[in-house]
Amino acid sequence: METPTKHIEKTTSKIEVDKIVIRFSGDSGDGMQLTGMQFTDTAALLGNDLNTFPDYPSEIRAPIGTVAGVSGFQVHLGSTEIYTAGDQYDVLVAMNAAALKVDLPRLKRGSIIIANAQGFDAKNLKLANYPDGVNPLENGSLDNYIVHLVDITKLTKECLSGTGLGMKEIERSKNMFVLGLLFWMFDKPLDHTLKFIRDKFAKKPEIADANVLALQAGWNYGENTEIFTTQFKVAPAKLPAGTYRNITGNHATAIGLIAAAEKSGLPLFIGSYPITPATDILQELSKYKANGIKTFQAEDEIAGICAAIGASYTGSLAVTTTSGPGMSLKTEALGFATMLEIPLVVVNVQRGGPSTGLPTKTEQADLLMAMHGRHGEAPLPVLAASSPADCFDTVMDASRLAIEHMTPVIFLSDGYIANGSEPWRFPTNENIPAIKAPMLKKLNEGETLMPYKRDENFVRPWIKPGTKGLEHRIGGLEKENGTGNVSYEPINHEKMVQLRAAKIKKIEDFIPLAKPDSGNENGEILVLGWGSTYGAIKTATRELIAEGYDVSHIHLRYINPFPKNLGELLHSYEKILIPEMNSGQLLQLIRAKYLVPAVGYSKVQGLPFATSEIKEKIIELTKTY
Amino acid sequence: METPTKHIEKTTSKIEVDKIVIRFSGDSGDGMQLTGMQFTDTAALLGNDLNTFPDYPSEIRAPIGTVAGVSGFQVHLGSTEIYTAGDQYDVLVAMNAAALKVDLPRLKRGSIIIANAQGFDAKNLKLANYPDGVNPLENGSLDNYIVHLVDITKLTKECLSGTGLGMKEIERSKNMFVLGLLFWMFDKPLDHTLKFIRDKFAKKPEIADANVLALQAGWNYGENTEIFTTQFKVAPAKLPAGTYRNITGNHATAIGLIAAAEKSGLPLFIGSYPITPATDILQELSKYKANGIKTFQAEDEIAGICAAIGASYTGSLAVTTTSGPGMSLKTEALGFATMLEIPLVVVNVQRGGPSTGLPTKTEQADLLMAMHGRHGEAPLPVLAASSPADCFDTVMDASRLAIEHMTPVIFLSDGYIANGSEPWRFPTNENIPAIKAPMLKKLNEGETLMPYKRDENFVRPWIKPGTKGLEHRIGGLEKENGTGNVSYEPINHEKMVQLRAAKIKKIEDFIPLAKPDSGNENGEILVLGWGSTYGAIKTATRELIAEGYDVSHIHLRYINPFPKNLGELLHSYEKILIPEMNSGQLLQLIRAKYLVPAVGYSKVQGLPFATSEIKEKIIELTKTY
Amino acid sequence: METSTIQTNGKLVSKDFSSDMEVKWCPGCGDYSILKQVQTVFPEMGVKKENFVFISGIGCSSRFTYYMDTYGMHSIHGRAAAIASGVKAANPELSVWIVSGDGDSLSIGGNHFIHLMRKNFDVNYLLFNNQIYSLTKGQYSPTSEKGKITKTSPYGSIEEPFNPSELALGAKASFVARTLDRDPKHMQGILKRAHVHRGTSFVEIYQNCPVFNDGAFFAFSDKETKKEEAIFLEHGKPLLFGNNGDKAIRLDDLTPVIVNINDECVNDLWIHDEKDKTKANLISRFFDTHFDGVHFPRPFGVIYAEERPTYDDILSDQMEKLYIKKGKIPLNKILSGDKTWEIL
Amino acid sequence: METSTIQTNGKLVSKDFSSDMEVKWCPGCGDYSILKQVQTVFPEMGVKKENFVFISGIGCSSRFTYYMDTYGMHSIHGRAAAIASGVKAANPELSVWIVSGDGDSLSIGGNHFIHLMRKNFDVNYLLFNNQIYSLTKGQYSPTSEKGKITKTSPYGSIEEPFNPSELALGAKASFVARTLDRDPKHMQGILKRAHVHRGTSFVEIYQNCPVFNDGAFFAFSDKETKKEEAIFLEHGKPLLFGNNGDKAIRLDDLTPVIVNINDECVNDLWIHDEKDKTKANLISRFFDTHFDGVHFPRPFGVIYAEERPTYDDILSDQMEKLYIKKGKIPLNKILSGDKTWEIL
Ligand SMILES: Cc1ncc(C[n+]2csc(CCOP(=O)(O)OP(=O)(O)O)c2C)c(N)n1
Ligand SMILES: Cc1ncc(C[n+]2csc(CCOP(=O)(O)OP(=O)(O)O)c2C)c(N)n1
Ligand code: SF4
Ligand code: SF4
Ligand SMILES: [Mg+2]
Ligand SMILES: [Mg+2]
Repeated sequence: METPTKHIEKTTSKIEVDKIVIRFSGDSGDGMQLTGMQFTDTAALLGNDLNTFPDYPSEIRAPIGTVAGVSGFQVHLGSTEIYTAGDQYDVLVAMNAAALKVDLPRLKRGSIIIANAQGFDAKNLKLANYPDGVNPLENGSLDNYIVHLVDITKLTKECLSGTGLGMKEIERSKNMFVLGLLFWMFDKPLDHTLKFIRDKFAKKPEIADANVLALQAGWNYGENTEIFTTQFKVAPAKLPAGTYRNITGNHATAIGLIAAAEKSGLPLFIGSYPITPATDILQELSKYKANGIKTFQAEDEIAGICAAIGASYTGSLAVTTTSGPGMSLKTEALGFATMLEIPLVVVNVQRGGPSTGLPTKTEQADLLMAMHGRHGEAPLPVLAASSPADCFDTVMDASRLAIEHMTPVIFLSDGYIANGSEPWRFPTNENIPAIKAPMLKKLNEGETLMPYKRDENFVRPWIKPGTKGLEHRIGGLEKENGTGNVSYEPINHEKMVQLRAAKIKKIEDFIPLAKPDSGNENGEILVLGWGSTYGAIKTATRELIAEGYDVSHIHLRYINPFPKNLGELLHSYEKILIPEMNSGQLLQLIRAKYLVPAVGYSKVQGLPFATSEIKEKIIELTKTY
Repeated sequence: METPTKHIEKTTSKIEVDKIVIRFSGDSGDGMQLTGMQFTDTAALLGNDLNTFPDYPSEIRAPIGTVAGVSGFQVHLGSTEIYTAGDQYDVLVAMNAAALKVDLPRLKRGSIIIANAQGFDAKNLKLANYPDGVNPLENGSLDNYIVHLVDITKLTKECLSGTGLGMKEIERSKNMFVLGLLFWMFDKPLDHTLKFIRDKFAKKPEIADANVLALQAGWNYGENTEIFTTQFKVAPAKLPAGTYRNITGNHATAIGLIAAAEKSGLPLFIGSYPITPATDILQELSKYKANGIKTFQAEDEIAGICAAIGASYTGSLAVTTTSGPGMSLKTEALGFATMLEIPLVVVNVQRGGPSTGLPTKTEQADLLMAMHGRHGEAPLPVLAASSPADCFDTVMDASRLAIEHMTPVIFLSDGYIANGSEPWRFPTNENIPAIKAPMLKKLNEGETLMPYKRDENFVRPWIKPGTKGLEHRIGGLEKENGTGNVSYEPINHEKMVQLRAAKIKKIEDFIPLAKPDSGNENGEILVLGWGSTYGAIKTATRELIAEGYDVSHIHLRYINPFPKNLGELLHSYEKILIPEMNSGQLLQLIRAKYLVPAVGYSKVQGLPFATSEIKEKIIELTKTY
Repeated sequence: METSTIQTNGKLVSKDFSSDMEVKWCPGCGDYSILKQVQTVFPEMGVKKENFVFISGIGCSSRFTYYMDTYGMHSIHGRAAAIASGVKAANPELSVWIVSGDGDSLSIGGNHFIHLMRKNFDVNYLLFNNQIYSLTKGQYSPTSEKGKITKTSPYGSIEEPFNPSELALGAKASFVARTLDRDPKHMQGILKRAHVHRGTSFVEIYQNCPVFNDGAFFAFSDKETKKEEAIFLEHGKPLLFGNNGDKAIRLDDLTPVIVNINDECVNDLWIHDEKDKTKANLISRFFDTHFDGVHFPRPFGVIYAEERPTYDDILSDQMEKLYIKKGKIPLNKILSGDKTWEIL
Repeated sequence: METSTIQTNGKLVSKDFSSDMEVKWCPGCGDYSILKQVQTVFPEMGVKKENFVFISGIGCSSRFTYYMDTYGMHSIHGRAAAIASGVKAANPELSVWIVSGDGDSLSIGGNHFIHLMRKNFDVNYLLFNNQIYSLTKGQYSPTSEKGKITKTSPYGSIEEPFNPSELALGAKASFVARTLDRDPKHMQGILKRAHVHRGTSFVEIYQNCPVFNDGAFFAFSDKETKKEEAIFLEHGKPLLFGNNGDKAIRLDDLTPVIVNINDECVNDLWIHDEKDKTKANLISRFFDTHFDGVHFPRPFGVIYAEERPTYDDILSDQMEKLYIKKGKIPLNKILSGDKTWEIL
């Protein structure tokens, strides 16, 4: 690797750490997201396990220097397994006063702060609403932290003075200086980022050079100045052997759908309308036109799902992607798809609600809507992903159920795992099981056409327009069992309501049984979770067991239908805790179905659970009665 | 009253009966709905208690003479209290073969059939799909019934031959002949209907005359021919003293809203889009423009509720009326209203679902959607009416809660009570309590504007645009507690989620406690119901108690929040049965909230429960363990 | 719309297209005639039976789907256009026919309607306009005339109605035509033109609802009035009408005036040009605009027909070009991405 | 729109209309200029401050509501027009202003948009057109040009865009105007005209989004290009433009042609007539139609203005007439109906 040559001698101590949480924090314009991602990629490539959490404001660009404008990127890396982005920070990069103000509360005592001097000048202190004359760096309020005040802006300018670049470009490169410095602190090579810079600015070599210079200047600064005397080393994690990539939940969802289409031999069609935080999926899929993937940006969410219904009717794997408000709008059409009994994958990347709510924050409060948000009896499968990489498996599963059981399926993700990332030991085409569409191409001798005749799993055949001799009509009015003709006959209606429900229930037989994920087989307390709380619950459980508590953890991917053995399993625990980022939605389903006195633990702050929060709650529960 | 003079002498016996169910059944074109309603009005005016059930096909006009085209009107009248339209018929008027075919199954053994000869000719038998040569009137299949074959068409023609009317008009009058005959059979005067005819055809006296002639001819036919020898007398019911009218659920809903507006001193605004079976409400309210009531027929359901939100914002009692599919479409806007915390009454007249389902049939399957059909945590009050007349009290209650607690409220009715009717001892303006809107017109000295500051019931003030000095902005993004300014602050979000929930829960203190409706205070079995199952459950309970069973009946008007004492009350019963016209929706809420092992009883046939069905189920339950 | 189709040695006949469902419209409903004309012309379309797809919304008109023995979806209220877009985008081989009412299309379905016109999918759009909500038993619709008394407007509607062809043109429709239930031959001709046109073919069909809005369009079909009240457009021909066929229209600057052909130099007469959008706009406005207080006859026929690329064609082209340029990315490449590392 | 209002002894000043919320648009966003112009003209509108109401949808543009110290509702995506209809119907005294983006108005909000134009509520509609979805960070919108590369159209959009003024005219808008963020004086003039117009005043405002669609409209504001690329319409005046202000437009039959005024008899020039819908249609189509392959400048100003009864006026009239005719029915009468009986 190219590393700059040293000028002076100094002694630096290297400290081995097994886990560390770094928070890159600055103004929306400071490029902290990119900085954080570059650091993450390098750490990942070196075999650290990790988990990231981008945390940015909902305004496109809130006023510069203000608290509202702070954009943060958090990465948790370790030589051991990492399941969350971390509760508290060991290192905080604060590009301005507002960033420090926002992140100080979650900074560990004794941790390191790297502060950008210029970001703490009078102007910035004022923008961050510090009282006149108050500078947190000087008033002793940070005595419990190790503060490195670095004049990043000035240093960047210096090293780029020769390049003849404008002030704007030079300013823009300061995040590379920071990145270089961090690489030095964590003893990471520059080459991955160097390559990235060269590729990104291939057409603008002068910009590329500037970024490279800044990056190396940052590294040199750590290496040569007396200020920094310790380097941290995070050894590679002992992850299962294999080939890994780093991936976000939205990206994993997108390629999961591509894989499902390929494995089912069906064309992929996406009918969607942009909405945060689901838009990435539509954007990612729109890149694959050469693969025959059709992305239809509809005029609204209703048109999005309706176009998908039309595409499904013609034999495509049809998908619609959205978030809360869009999900609400799809209600009627989703009920229609349930009535038609056609495959459809509905992706809901949950965000803070109700209404417009907190568009860029995370929440799990759309579960009961997924279960019941349609008029009439319109049951459908509901699946939820538990981590960024798990989005791939779960959306593939959702697609499989939709296709093989001829039903719309709701796939729940949320803002936390959608934007967060983790290393993923991705599968290969060869080891992904095929999906079989119940396509009907012709009738057997003497057989009459029965579009709603069901197989042993209550699944009806999928008949594409264009199939000779099988012309028929379908619709939203109640159907006669078998023929699918319109029928207002009372008993038939009841029968059909039961059959549609039985079809969904039958899926029990096609999904794995529930079993404790981590923790004890049969602990005193069961922590039952679903979705993105996985990492926090798992970590809490492991730590508590290490501390001698008797805890089990079951995490649900399948919420409708529940795994067959869930009831039995639940009854085998004394105490059941259900932490959710809502007011107790899974809790209601579990209590109603199994009559177990489970208790809920709500956090509805637009933020994921901290491991510590869950640990405390569990401990508290061990103390009750 | 004018009654025709008799020509010949004959002896007719009069039988006193305390209850009787009559079914008028014929082709959609035969005017059975009108005939039934006229009969009902007269019976009502004479003080019978009664309950009606119009049952018509969803097609505007299905092919004449076919089973699909049969339109029925059922009336249950009695000298004792009547709570349902009756399980089985004592008298069936069958205008054609298809009508007989449809209604025979629910005809009591030994009951009377009045068959219109022409409706059983070869053509009609064929249209009704009777096998060639088979005529139910002749093949002995009706031996267990008293069949009166009357050539109604011919007789009507005869009596109108002189009038110079065209065949079409004459044909049209045959339902008046039937009505006259029925009036004779039940010894009811003609005068109410005579007046009705004169009013209706004021502009067409020749038509009026024809109808009058036919009506009297029918009466004469009963009086003079030997065929009919018995008259039935149903004495006036011993109802509580007072002034009564007959009313349908939709009509009661409409005037309930008018009353709520008047009692709150707010202008009434309805933003709706037509949909069966809710359209009547919009239609009825559109007649009151002179009263300052504004009905806005919107371009779709979304615009309907949005216009209502706009009207509510300006200080109107705003209402949107719809049914299943429309309710699904209102999901997003309803969540928005919850976030704004403004009054809004959402009327959902439930029909058979899912999707387009069974538009003219009844169902109760939108309860869980009412509770959870919005993304994010968006709780709101849910009320359900239990009978046609109860729609008035319940929708007034819904309006009161919406206004006094600044929240959207869902009012659930259904096709059965919406179109069904019963006698109603209507209140007077004077004895309806006033509704107080928490309107804020000005601030006190030195007070700062806090649009989301709450009173002791967590209710925020209602500030109308146009109010000087109180200009402010509201919206769908999360709000800062108190000020209502946009806030992404995590703890504030959690606080607001809790406050919005607390506001709804607090309504507990403003609604009556739950108590057994009829039946024993503390029976061995509790039958817990909601909505239009009231009549059937009440009747079943009373009959079973008379038969010596130990049964109680609690009926819920308030489903969110539940009455405070409900849990305690439920725990005091051994067995709880919850009959619903869905797959067990209240059941899920009750089990989840109170962890009681209640069992459900589903009927999802687009038809109301029969008293007998509920009785059997209860008896069956008494036998278990 | 026009679809790439294989001639089916012309064997199909009209009754091949009638399904076994019994038709459930009221006696005398205009929908019967439309059904008849569609079934009459379909065999001549040169499309395989199994490639026809009907997508309808909700309304009396939308029941149409059940009566055609083709593939069909009786969908939800107002959404037929959106569903049909998905059908056509996913399988351009199909001959897609949307059937919808004035409420279904222009009230709840208005957004999908205008976006379909703009996107120009190669589909056919049959709007059965009876100027009333019929299935729900008689409320005014967005095409009902101002002042109309209906169940929801007991004192007369206060709303300015849409002019469907004007709206379609404003939304960039590439084909706009009008016909009526009582003129079978004319309707058959228009249906064929619609089928042949590449792009969204919008056909407004005046349809009588004897139960809730009887006679709304009789002036255009009754012998006594038809000649004076209706103009039948023909490309390249003057706009002739009148009891003696001697009336025509001339444009004074931008203002149409009714003239008698005998007092006119033929060259001054307005010659119908389907491709001229400005003229199409004017014609569509004969509907309800009074130019200088003069009442104009109602135009029937193809008002506008423009050739422009269809959504489905451009989509296919773009995908094909990209496929040729980049080729299909193998799934394994998509799964691995370009930044991977090994753990041994 | 125009509202019956009481003069407030003219005390209001611009800053009375700026709220205490800090404005959160990107540096250089065109929305700032629009906010400034609105706050500048409002004091002169003769409307009491408390009678102004802003209703916006969702989008960067829709944040506008928070920055005006008037009553305001930042509603949900696409629904501002529907909500505003309810506001105006319920209280005609209010001066209602809708603020919406190109996506909010014409994509998800398209149905309410066209129905509002048709119904002609007496409200003002400000459409901030930046030809992109900005709040969601850059996807193409229904006004984005064909071929545009965005995050959801990496290979170029394949959609024909709407022409907002043409769509509004097709939907029977009674007032259609266009202005742009970079011409404060012009915008102020248009805003006043919109306020004065009785009926729905549709104002399309070209707004630059420096972050996701920078420079989309610079041709109409930059000195070098402005004169050739933009026409500023004035009622009763010829359509003059060009570097030397010597170009104008003439109509050959129905086809506009660009001419040099020096070679023309002034009487042959096209004189702008706001009340002529046919001309308005043509002007709106300068937008994206090439008449005989000629590229036309973009028109700014009032394209069309027609006096027709507003929904709220007709509603009030009808209710008043009925009140006078029938009088208010007492609640007790409504409760009892006309068929009652006594039980003693
Ligand atoms: C979401 C929804 N809203 C409302 C309805 C009720 N509805 C059914 S058809 C219809 C309008 C019918 O009018 P039109 O589209 O003109 O069709 P027509 O019956 O006149 O042929 C309405 C309001 C519905 N079925 N679904
Ligand atoms: C129901 C719903 N769907 C989608 C979104 C996401 N969304 C917010 S604004 C917007 C479009 C913004 O574009 P535009 O209306 O042009 O406003 P601009 O930001 O460009 O000013 C979208 C798709 C949403 N908030 N709600
Ligand atoms: S109601 Fe009217 S439109 Fe509907 S079927 Fe009957 S006649 Fe036809
Ligand atoms: S993204 Fe564009 S439109 Fe939005 S605030 Fe920034 S500059 Fe303005
Ligand atoms: Mg219609
Ligand atoms: Mg925009």
